[in-house]
Amino acid sequence: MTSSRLKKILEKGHFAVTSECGPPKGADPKAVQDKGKTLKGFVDSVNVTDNQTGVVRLSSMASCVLLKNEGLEPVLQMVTRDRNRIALQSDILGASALGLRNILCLTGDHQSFGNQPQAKGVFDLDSIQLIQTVRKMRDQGVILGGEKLTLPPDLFIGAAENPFADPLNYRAARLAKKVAAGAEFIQTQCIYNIGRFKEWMVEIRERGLHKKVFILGGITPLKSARMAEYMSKNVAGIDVPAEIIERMKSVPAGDQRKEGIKITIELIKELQGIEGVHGVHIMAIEWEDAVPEIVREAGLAQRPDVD
Amino acid sequence: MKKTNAGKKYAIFFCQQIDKNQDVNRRSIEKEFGPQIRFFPIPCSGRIEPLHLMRAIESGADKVYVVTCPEGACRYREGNIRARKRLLYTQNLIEEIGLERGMLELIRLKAGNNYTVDKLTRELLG
Amino acid sequence: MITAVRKPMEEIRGMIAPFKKILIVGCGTCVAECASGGEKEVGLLASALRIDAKNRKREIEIKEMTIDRQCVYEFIDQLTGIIENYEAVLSLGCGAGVQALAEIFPVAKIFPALNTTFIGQTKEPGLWIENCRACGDCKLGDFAAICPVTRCSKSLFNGPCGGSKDGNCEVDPELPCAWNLIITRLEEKGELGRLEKIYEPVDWSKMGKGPRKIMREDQSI
Amino acid sequence: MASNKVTFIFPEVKEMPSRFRNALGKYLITINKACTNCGKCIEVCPYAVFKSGMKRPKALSDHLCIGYDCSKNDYYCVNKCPEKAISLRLNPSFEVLGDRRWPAELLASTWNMAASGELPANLNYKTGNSGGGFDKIGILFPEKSKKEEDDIKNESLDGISTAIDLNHSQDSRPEVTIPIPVYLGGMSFGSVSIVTMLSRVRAATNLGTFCCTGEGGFPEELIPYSDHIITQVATGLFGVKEETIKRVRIVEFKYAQGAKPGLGGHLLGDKVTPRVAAMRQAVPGTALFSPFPFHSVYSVEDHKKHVDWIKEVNPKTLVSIKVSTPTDVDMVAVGAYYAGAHIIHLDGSYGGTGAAPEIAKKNIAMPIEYAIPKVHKFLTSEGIRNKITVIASGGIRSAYDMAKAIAMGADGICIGTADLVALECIRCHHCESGRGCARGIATTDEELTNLMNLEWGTQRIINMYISWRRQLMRILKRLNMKSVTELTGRTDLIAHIDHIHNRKLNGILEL
Amino acid sequence: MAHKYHILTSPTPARFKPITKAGIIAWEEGCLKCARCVKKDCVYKVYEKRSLDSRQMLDSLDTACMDCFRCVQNCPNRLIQKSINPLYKALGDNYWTPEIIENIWNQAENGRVPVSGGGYHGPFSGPGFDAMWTDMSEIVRPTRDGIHGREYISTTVDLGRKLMSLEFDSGGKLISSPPPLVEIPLPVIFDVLPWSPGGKGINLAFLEAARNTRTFAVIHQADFMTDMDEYVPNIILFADDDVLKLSKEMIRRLKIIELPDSGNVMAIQEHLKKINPALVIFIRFRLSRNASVRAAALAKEGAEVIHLTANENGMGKAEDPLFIKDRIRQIHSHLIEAGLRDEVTLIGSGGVAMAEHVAKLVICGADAVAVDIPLLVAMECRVCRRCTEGISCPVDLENIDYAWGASRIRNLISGWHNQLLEVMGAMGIREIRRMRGEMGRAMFFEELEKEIFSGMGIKGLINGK
Repeated sequence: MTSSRLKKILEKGHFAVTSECGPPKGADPKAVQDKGKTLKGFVDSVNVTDNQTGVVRLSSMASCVLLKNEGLEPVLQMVTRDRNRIALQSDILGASALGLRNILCLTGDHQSFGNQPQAKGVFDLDSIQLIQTVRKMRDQGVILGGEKLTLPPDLFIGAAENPFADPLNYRAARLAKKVAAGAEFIQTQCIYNIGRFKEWMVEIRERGLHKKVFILGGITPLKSARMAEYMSKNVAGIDVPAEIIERMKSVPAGDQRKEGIKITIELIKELQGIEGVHGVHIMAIEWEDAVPEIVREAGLAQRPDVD
Repeated sequence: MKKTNAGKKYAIFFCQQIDKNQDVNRRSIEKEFGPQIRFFPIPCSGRIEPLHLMRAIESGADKVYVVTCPEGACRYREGNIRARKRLLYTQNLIEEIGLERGMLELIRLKAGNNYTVDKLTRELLG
Repeated sequence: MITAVRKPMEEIRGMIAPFKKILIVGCGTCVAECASGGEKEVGLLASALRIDAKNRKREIEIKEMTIDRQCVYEFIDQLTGIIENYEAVLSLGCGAGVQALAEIFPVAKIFPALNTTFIGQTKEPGLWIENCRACGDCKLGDFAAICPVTRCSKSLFNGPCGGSKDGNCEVDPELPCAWNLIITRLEEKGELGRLEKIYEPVDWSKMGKGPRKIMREDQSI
Repeated sequence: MASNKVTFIFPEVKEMPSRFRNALGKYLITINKACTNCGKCIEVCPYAVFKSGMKRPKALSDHLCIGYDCSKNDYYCVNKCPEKAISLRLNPSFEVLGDRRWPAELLASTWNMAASGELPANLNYKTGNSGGGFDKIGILFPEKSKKEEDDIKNESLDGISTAIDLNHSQDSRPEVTIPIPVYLGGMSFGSVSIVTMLSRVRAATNLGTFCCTGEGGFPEELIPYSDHIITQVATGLFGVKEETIKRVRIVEFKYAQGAKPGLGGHLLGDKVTPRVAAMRQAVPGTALFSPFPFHSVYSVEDHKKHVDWIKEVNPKTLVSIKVSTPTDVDMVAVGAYYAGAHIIHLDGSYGGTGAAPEIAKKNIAMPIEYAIPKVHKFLTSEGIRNKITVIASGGIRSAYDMAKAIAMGADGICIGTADLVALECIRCHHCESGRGCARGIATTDEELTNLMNLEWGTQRIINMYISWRRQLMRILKRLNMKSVTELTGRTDLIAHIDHIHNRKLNGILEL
Repeated sequence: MAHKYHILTSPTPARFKPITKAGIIAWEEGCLKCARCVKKDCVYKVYEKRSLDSRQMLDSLDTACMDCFRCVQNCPNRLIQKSINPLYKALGDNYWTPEIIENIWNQAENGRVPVSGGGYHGPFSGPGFDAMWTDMSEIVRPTRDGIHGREYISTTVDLGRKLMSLEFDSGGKLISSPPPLVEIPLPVIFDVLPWSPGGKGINLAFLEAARNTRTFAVIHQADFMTDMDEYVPNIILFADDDVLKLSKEMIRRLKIIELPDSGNVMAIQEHLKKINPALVIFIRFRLSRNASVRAAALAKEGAEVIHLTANENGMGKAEDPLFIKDRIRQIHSHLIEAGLRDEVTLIGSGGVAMAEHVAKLVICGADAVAVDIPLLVAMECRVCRRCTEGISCPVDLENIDYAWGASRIRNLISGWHNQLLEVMGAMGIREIRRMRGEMGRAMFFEELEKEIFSGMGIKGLINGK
């Protein structure tokens, strides 16, 4: 059985580069395969969103398998919004059986934001309970309630954390809780306010958490000034400082994408210099083709071989 | 009164604080209009409740006015604000049964004027 | 208290359309408190329906009645001898009240005039908020008496999620983030340590296997 | 002189705030949502109107607020509030309170005195609004400069006596001195609750004076206070027993009462509870009427026989004759003297506490303001004024009314209604209806009786009288008098504003 | 002895909610619905009885409330407030005060003597009837009946002319013929109204009530309708139109005819008497400065009953400055001086609003009184006088059921009768005929004020000496 490549890269101390892939709103495998082709070679793993923001898309599990078949290493995102503990545990077993080796445990965006606001949110477990559950299944070989599995799943367990959401003073504590629950790597919410992020990292280091968990800084390249403003105003938990918005506005519309990439690269370089940051997670929303350029410009195009 | 208003029935709720001599002042107009017009003097417009307004419509009023003192001038502090909120609620209700919101109208007087009920009513009825 | 809101007039009208003699029954308890089904609201609805019928040139006879509680037999019994004279009954009780009426008067045609919404609290005049989901496994003691099941949009036991902004919930920015409240209050009490524990998945089975019941031997006759 | 004999120690004033959640005052203060609970209002207000609260301060004591007059002060809360969250307005309920004789301000002042023994700020505590009698009679104070007035205000009141003697007959019976020129008038058990009755009796005891039982008998709870009780023998003879007459120092013969002159008493059936009935030897639930007049008295001789009977039963007791105020009230008073009474008690037509036909209260017999001078003058001209004590009652509401009544010719006064006001009566005039007083004063309903507690009631009445006494002493001081006995009959020191006709007055007239 | 006069009463509720003194201002927003006011504090169950009168858009709680203030004082949020009801203040006028109107309404509803606790609450005195107190007697007199006792107090009076002496022939046979007398058990008759909204119900209610209380109602000649036929024994027909239009048959059936005073009034009296010798004639005129002279002249000429009228406020013709009670005192005294008083009957009317006014007018010298407006107020009239301007009556008096109205009037008269007994009992007088003109048994404000207060405040003068 092969184990997680991402885990190996992180354990060996390499600065990891991961990216994100949003599945299509349809049954078309090509869309996933094309995205995979674009990213292949530039990133260590690709994580596939699970009906992000409550919008119905091709399933995360299926997309992961498609990517795996393209030769990439997928990270399976799993949200607790849509499945109860029976479905979740069943899917965890299924993922492992299909050869997926990474799982990112999330609660998920509220259904009211998506295209199915009438849906009943499940929220049987929360993200921390999901982490715990995967850990239990993998390490103790039992499901919730203690029943034994014939073969435990093999998954590298990740979680997300947002250093920018309220209450700020509790954010590090919350990460500690996720680590205690069993998270092995963390992807953060997209970072624009590097100052706040650094403060958070200070707290993380004070608690020694950077030694217990691999932290990947989340980055989303800005396409335009409008996007910057929109995110700042409308997306809860995202903190886009005014300077960044101004900087995007200061260039003509046609050059804003370029400027966005420039900012992204600067941020990545900053992240590399922060103690306890183990990698970067690039979330180029519906702009996956920008990833190779970013990775190249950041000087990270040479991905290590760990197999 | 305008020709178009002939035969219409009016219910006028008004805060008695606006015209201390309302009892006498409203007589001339009542004489003129007869049963077409009914006055409901209330000690404070804050006493108005949606049920009062509904009952006025139910008993045949084509138009119900609620006349309050100027905002900020209520003897009981916020009676006129209450009246406004309750009128709004009732407007929503009557709209649901297909009546015009305009059947219920709030007349908030301007501060600093001396009003008499008869003059006011004449103005309202055009 | 159980809260409710009046159904749209169109829907109520549809339900009672075939009938001429209608009894409107209010409930003097929870729904009176939340101003949706008390004596006054019964009066308003009756008034509206009468005016509406008149405008549509329909004949309709409405009787208004409000009983103390629509979910307790002793009060419902006051309708005996009255309800029979009406073709239809519009109940301004909560779902429990409507069902109780229907059970005691199985022949009567009983329709709900309210949409029952939630169990809540009168936050301030004119504002009611949900604060209990009746999960049957109260953990308020751990969470500074703020219910995460009800008041967190995602019912997180190990919150907050990453969506809280300015202390408010991302799902409804008008509402405070329950976890923000929990953390602030625990911090004030110096009990933030309570949250270090990871809460195991909730035993939702207490929320019921089918309809719930409470049996108190000491209270039963 | 009385003052030399008596070294009486008066009870202390103790704070006894309203029994109800919201005291009634002239002004109303509200604090709106803008309040940040900074506590500034609590800090600045010298009248302690505000109390701290969890969300925002509470204006719980706005009855102590001095109102718009405060706006000139630098501690005016409305201006001081940084959030402009405080608003002040006239209490709309205040205008509903009270009546012409007891206007809202007089009620609120009396509550204030009963709560703290202090005079209220900014309220008329002296007179009512009846448009005649006491309300138009002023006291003529000697002209003084402002400085002299201020000096008097601050001077000690020591050495001024408010005591009066009740036995002027020089018979062999004991001298009875009361340290204040007031005793508490008869309100029967049945018309008022046992708590009210005991509160008054205990207050009278503490104040060294007397309280009359009224005609409903002598409940045994009163026995410990027998030395301060006047037992009443009225036309119905309800609850009159030899043992009760033997027990007391003063027996009062009630011929008539001011509230219903010439009519008997009337206790409505609802108020006749088993306890009341037992006391009166009557059937519970049936209305009780006292007949009128004494069926055994048809002449002055019969009248004397009555007095003699009492004197025979109790050789130590004083006898008081309580009468109403007919056209010939002066003759009646003289008759009382010749029958052997120690005290003639004139009950004017506008007072009274129990239920009475309105036609009687308003129209029958004369107001006390006419009766006192009439009687005083006649007794003086008959040469017997100094042989009998004149007590006046019926419509005396304040310390100022008391001083005026004494100046008109009374030795002392008797009070009923003001005591009830001290107990937070609001004079709704519904003592008689249904379960009785909704405020638990004039009721026999058990639940309503429990609205009041004995300690509270006793102290409220004490507080009020302590305040009255201080006011009386201040008046005497300003009149350069050392004893209240000097004031009796000094009609030159009072004047009615409708009857001064631009005449030069003997001082400054103060209403 | 005659049968004890007793008026049957029965509770007769008002059709409209009475206007009460104090009203409750809204308490809704912010109400915690703690139910303290409803369940715990309100002794009168006011809030439970709350409902809406849609004709007046009033809450019933205002009428049930007894102003005890417990809800105001105990509301945890201080949301309940009371205020004076401006409609109450606007009732009536300076003479017909809201208090009087309220008092009449209450009696008309339940027939009871108004009783209240807590002493007198009104002004010290006032103009007119309020400047007078009646006497009481402490001991020396017979026991009284009042309403509850054993002995009988008579309120019966005779209307008509009386002979000062009887003459007999030598055989002992009566040769003088006593003029006809009409006896009424209470010195009150019902007068024509100065104004009213019209409608047959009002007159019928008066007549029905007159019959039930064994008295008479004055009816304008023009208002007499055939459906009043059965009430003829209780009608005083006021021949203010043309007395000659009256049929002989009608004159024969009537007991009393009232004539407006005029130069030839005695001639008309004679004419009528010829047709019906049993007829009693009233002569009616408005009080004025020379009323005494006119009354004496009429008495001398053989008038039987003189009906002296004042306006609604108890005042005579415009130039007359005297109030009815004072003018009648004067007429009474004048007739005594002229030696004529006991031959005629005097009836006074105008401004009589309360039971005490009946007693006071009798003490001042009237044998009986005629009442007008209170009878209308008994039927819920608000003395707004809108009817005089031709505007709708707020209590729809035009369309009353006369039986209901009669019941309300009867209740009022019963209340007045009992109050009259209270006043007479207190005075120790057992016959109202003996109370007439007993001015020594009354106290007059002007006299007392002068006697008591004018000597006060004078240096060196103590007790006016």
